[in-house]
Amino acid sequence: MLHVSRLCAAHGAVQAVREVDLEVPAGDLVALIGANGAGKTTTLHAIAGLHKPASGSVRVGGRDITGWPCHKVVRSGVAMVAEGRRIAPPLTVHENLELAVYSGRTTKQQQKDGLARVYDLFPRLADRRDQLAASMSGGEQQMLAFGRALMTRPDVLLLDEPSMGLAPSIVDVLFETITTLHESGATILLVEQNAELALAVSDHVYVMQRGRIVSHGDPDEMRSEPEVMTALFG
Amino acid sequence: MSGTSEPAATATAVDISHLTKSFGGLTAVDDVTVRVPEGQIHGILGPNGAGKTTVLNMVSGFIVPDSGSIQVFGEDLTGAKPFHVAQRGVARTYQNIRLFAGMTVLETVSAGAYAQRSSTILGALALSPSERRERREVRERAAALVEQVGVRADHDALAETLSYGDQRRVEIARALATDPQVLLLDEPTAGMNDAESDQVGQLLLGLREAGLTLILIEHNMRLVEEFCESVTVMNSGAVLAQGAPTWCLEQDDVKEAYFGKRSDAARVATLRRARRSPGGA
Amino acid sequence: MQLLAQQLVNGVALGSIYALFAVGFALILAKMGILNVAHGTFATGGALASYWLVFEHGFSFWVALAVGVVFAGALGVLADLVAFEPLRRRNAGVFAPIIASIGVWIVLLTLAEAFAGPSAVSYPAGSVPSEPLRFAGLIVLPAQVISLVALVVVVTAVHLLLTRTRFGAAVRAVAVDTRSATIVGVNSRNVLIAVAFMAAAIAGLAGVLGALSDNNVSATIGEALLLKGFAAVVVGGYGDIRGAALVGVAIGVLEVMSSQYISSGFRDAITFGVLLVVLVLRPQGLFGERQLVRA
Amino acid sequence: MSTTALLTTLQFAGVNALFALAIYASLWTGVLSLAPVFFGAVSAFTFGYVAGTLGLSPALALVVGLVLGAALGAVTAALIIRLDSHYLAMATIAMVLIGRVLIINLVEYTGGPSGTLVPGELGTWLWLIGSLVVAGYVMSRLSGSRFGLAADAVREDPAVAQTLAISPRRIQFVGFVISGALGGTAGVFQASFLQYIGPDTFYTHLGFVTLAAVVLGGAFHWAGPIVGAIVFTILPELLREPMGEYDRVVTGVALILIIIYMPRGLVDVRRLRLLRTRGRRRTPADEDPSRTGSTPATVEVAP
Repeated sequence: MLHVSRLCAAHGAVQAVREVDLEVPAGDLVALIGANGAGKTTTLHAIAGLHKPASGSVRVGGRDITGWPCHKVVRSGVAMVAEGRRIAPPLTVHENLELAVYSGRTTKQQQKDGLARVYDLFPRLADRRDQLAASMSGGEQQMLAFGRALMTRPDVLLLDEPSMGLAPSIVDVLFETITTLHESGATILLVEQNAELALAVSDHVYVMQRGRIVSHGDPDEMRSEPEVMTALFG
Repeated sequence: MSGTSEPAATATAVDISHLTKSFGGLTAVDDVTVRVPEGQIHGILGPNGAGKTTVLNMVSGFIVPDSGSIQVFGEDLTGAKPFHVAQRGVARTYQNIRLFAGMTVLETVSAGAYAQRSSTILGALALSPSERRERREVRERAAALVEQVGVRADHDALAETLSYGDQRRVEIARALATDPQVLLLDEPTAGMNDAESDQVGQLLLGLREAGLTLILIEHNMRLVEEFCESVTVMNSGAVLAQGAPTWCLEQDDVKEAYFGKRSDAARVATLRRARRSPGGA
Repeated sequence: MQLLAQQLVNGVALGSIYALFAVGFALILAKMGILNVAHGTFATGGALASYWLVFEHGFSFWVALAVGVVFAGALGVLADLVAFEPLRRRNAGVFAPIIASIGVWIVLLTLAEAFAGPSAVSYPAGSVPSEPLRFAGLIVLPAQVISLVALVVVVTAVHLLLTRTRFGAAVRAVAVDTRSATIVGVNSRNVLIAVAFMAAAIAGLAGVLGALSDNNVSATIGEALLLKGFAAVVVGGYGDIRGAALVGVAIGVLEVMSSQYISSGFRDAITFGVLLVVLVLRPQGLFGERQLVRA
Repeated sequence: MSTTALLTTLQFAGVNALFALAIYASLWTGVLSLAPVFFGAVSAFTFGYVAGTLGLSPALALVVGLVLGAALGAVTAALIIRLDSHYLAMATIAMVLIGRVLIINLVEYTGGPSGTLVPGELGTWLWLIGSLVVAGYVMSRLSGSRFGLAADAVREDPAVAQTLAISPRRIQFVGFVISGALGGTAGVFQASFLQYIGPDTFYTHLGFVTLAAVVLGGAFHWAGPIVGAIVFTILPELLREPMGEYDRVVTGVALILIIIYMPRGLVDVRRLRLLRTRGRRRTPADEDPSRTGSTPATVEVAP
């Protein structure tokens, strides 16, 4: 479903992503793990259109979306849950979710169904429907970010460090949701620092170190590789 | 929260107690207490989003804490303006390098010497001898600092054109130019290779020898174990463990903060298998 | 008493035009983070376009009003495309858009002067509604009624649009954090263009109504509006357009009253004096909470 | 253009350069301010009034303008320096607007709408060039000085500057005082050259032309405003013939193009330094010592 090949991206003088190849088959949950600063988030941003790649290509379902602006990438079926819960703070929960209508991927009915589904998935959001996003806890904001992404009915879901800075109980809820989504057939690329969690939920794991993919394989294989641990410690 | 005993003989350089800060509904820093004795290197560790930089920002005065206090060498600096904090001998570097656009290496470092200088505008206009001497001294000292941190590039090069590692070093030199007693470093080795990181480690040891107290946010565990006397590990705003680095990194909840809980992971995996089997995936 | 009431009517009507202008000005400042000093020239553009249609081509005033408003909106979009969008793309900082807007101001003002000539002109007699209405001993001009109605309609519509609709949610989302809006598929570029159009069109409306009220069209009609609108936005705060509108009306009343009872010469000085005092004592404005400007 | 016209234009370019330097002095510390136009107006009308009633030697008039401007700068800064950037810019524009209203209404002192006549003794090349040289010297000494480096730091990143023990407010206050002194001086010169000042002499147009000059010339080196003022005063004069009444369109378009494509202006030290670094990478410095020796970018004059 998602093919990334020889992707390079830079932040000014720093070559953050070097020749990254990765593939997310339809219906799979693929994890990208690595230490802080390994280039995971930049890779995700380059896929999502938030960062212009220097070279390489990104294809979704055979369509080349390399270098497209973010809103067009969303329209082509790739939604992202950004690191640090990028939601619109002055909007209510409901308004935040409704923004997804701008993706142009949903009919009125689908929009309605989507809302029902998100509120069903996260009952806490339903309770706080008319509350400003800014006033919610970190966990609730992350749920909202999830919900917003799901509202666009994506073909591929990009998750950027969903566990970041959150209390363990919330992380559990989020990962249960990720698992549920995966079971229902969603295609997911998960960037995560919490390697154990990533290994537990994924079908395939890529390990990143200093901008490169240093190894990849089944979660069980990865667990036994000594290099993986060193890569994770930076 | 647990910790080993700290050496009691030396004075406390930085005393952060019960610091708390929320942004909207997010508690970014939750009741954090850190004491760093004079002349030590203290590491702050933790996964992304743990609140480490927020702690540093509160110490340097960018963010006013909701509650708790910050003392530096016994002086209360809670909520003080950043330039006040700097005048009290606290300097810092930044996670995303923040050099001044358009300024050369030497100018950048010289700008850091502001508080050390006494020249006035009239002195500068009148070409007074003391002003000339001071300019020369500042330049010489800046050049020495640039050498000390190991920047090999031309002193007249634009700081922003240097390599990533050199930019970080110039930032350290600029901070040192304020003649600090406490140096706060936010990921000083991010984006560096092993050899460069080691050089930075050696530089930090040298600074400690010279009497500085250092607090650094760092992800390179090898570096932390090698150079830090003590560390504080944070996760989701709170302190997980405090004490000697090796000891801290062996703690289960620290490992979990980094790699995740095996038990949680196992539970999620079981859940998943259980769901899959009836559905027949 | 009669005089006071009459002057109050005149003040509110004058203030309505200031308030209308201030609403557009506040929109650009709050939602796009641009202090657009060219905003007055949009009002001039609208007024000149409507005058040209009425005088040269004999169109009805209402058609001319609509065309003038759309024309001003188009000028706003053009300015955004040519001057502000390239700066946004370059992350040019806070001052660059102000300086670019000065460039737009100079260009549009020069063109307006070249088009209109040095002297002020009036709408041809009979082409615009001008028959005064008498009401409880007060004289009310049609232009005054139109201005007040326009203000109420525009403020209500814009406020509802921003707070009650999806488009409004998108505007607020883009204004506070462009990225958070684009990752759910909002095309921030289109949203900003729509805001630019709206703001400039409202300025155009203020320009046409200002020209109608004074029965006077000139190339500098927008300059006076700019100064008053700007004062209204600063004093009223730009977080909520209702604050700016209210202060706009108050400035009109203050002006009329001060020229009646104090000195006509110092009329403007009093407005700007209030502006400076508010800036010094309450930099966030009287109504707005302090809002960070989008950098 | 005839030689006399050219010389007159050059004189106004010189005065504009002083105004531009005044705007630069506060931009240097990260503050966009049109207040120098107001400072200039106050100085000019004070000069006109005092010279008309008491009589005043030229040198003394200049000193009065300078001191008055600096004092006004200090008072203004004390009142408004803590405002956010947009509001601060607005406040200074408001000052210019209020200035005009005051001039029109204080008929007794300013001549009101019809303006007032001013002695032109200072309106000579000698005084103008002398003042520009002094101003240039002051700015060149300040760049690279303790204040200058602090001002650079505050403009580039006020937060970081604070952690270097620099108080941005303090630096910006000093910037305003320097700006006031230069603006006051420029006002006296403007009055002397025109020999007539009115409510429109010191109005928004002057502010915008000088701001445009700073942007064109470059707001990151003191030579920028001077170069910009010269180009921006002469250019419209040259264009007046072919362009007719549209000459100012060129000014506006130029302003937009410059801020988009050359945001650091004509005198762009950073670009020179970048080119030098690039050049050096291609040919090592020790092979070509003349190149490094003659860099125009070196501002430091210290021995």
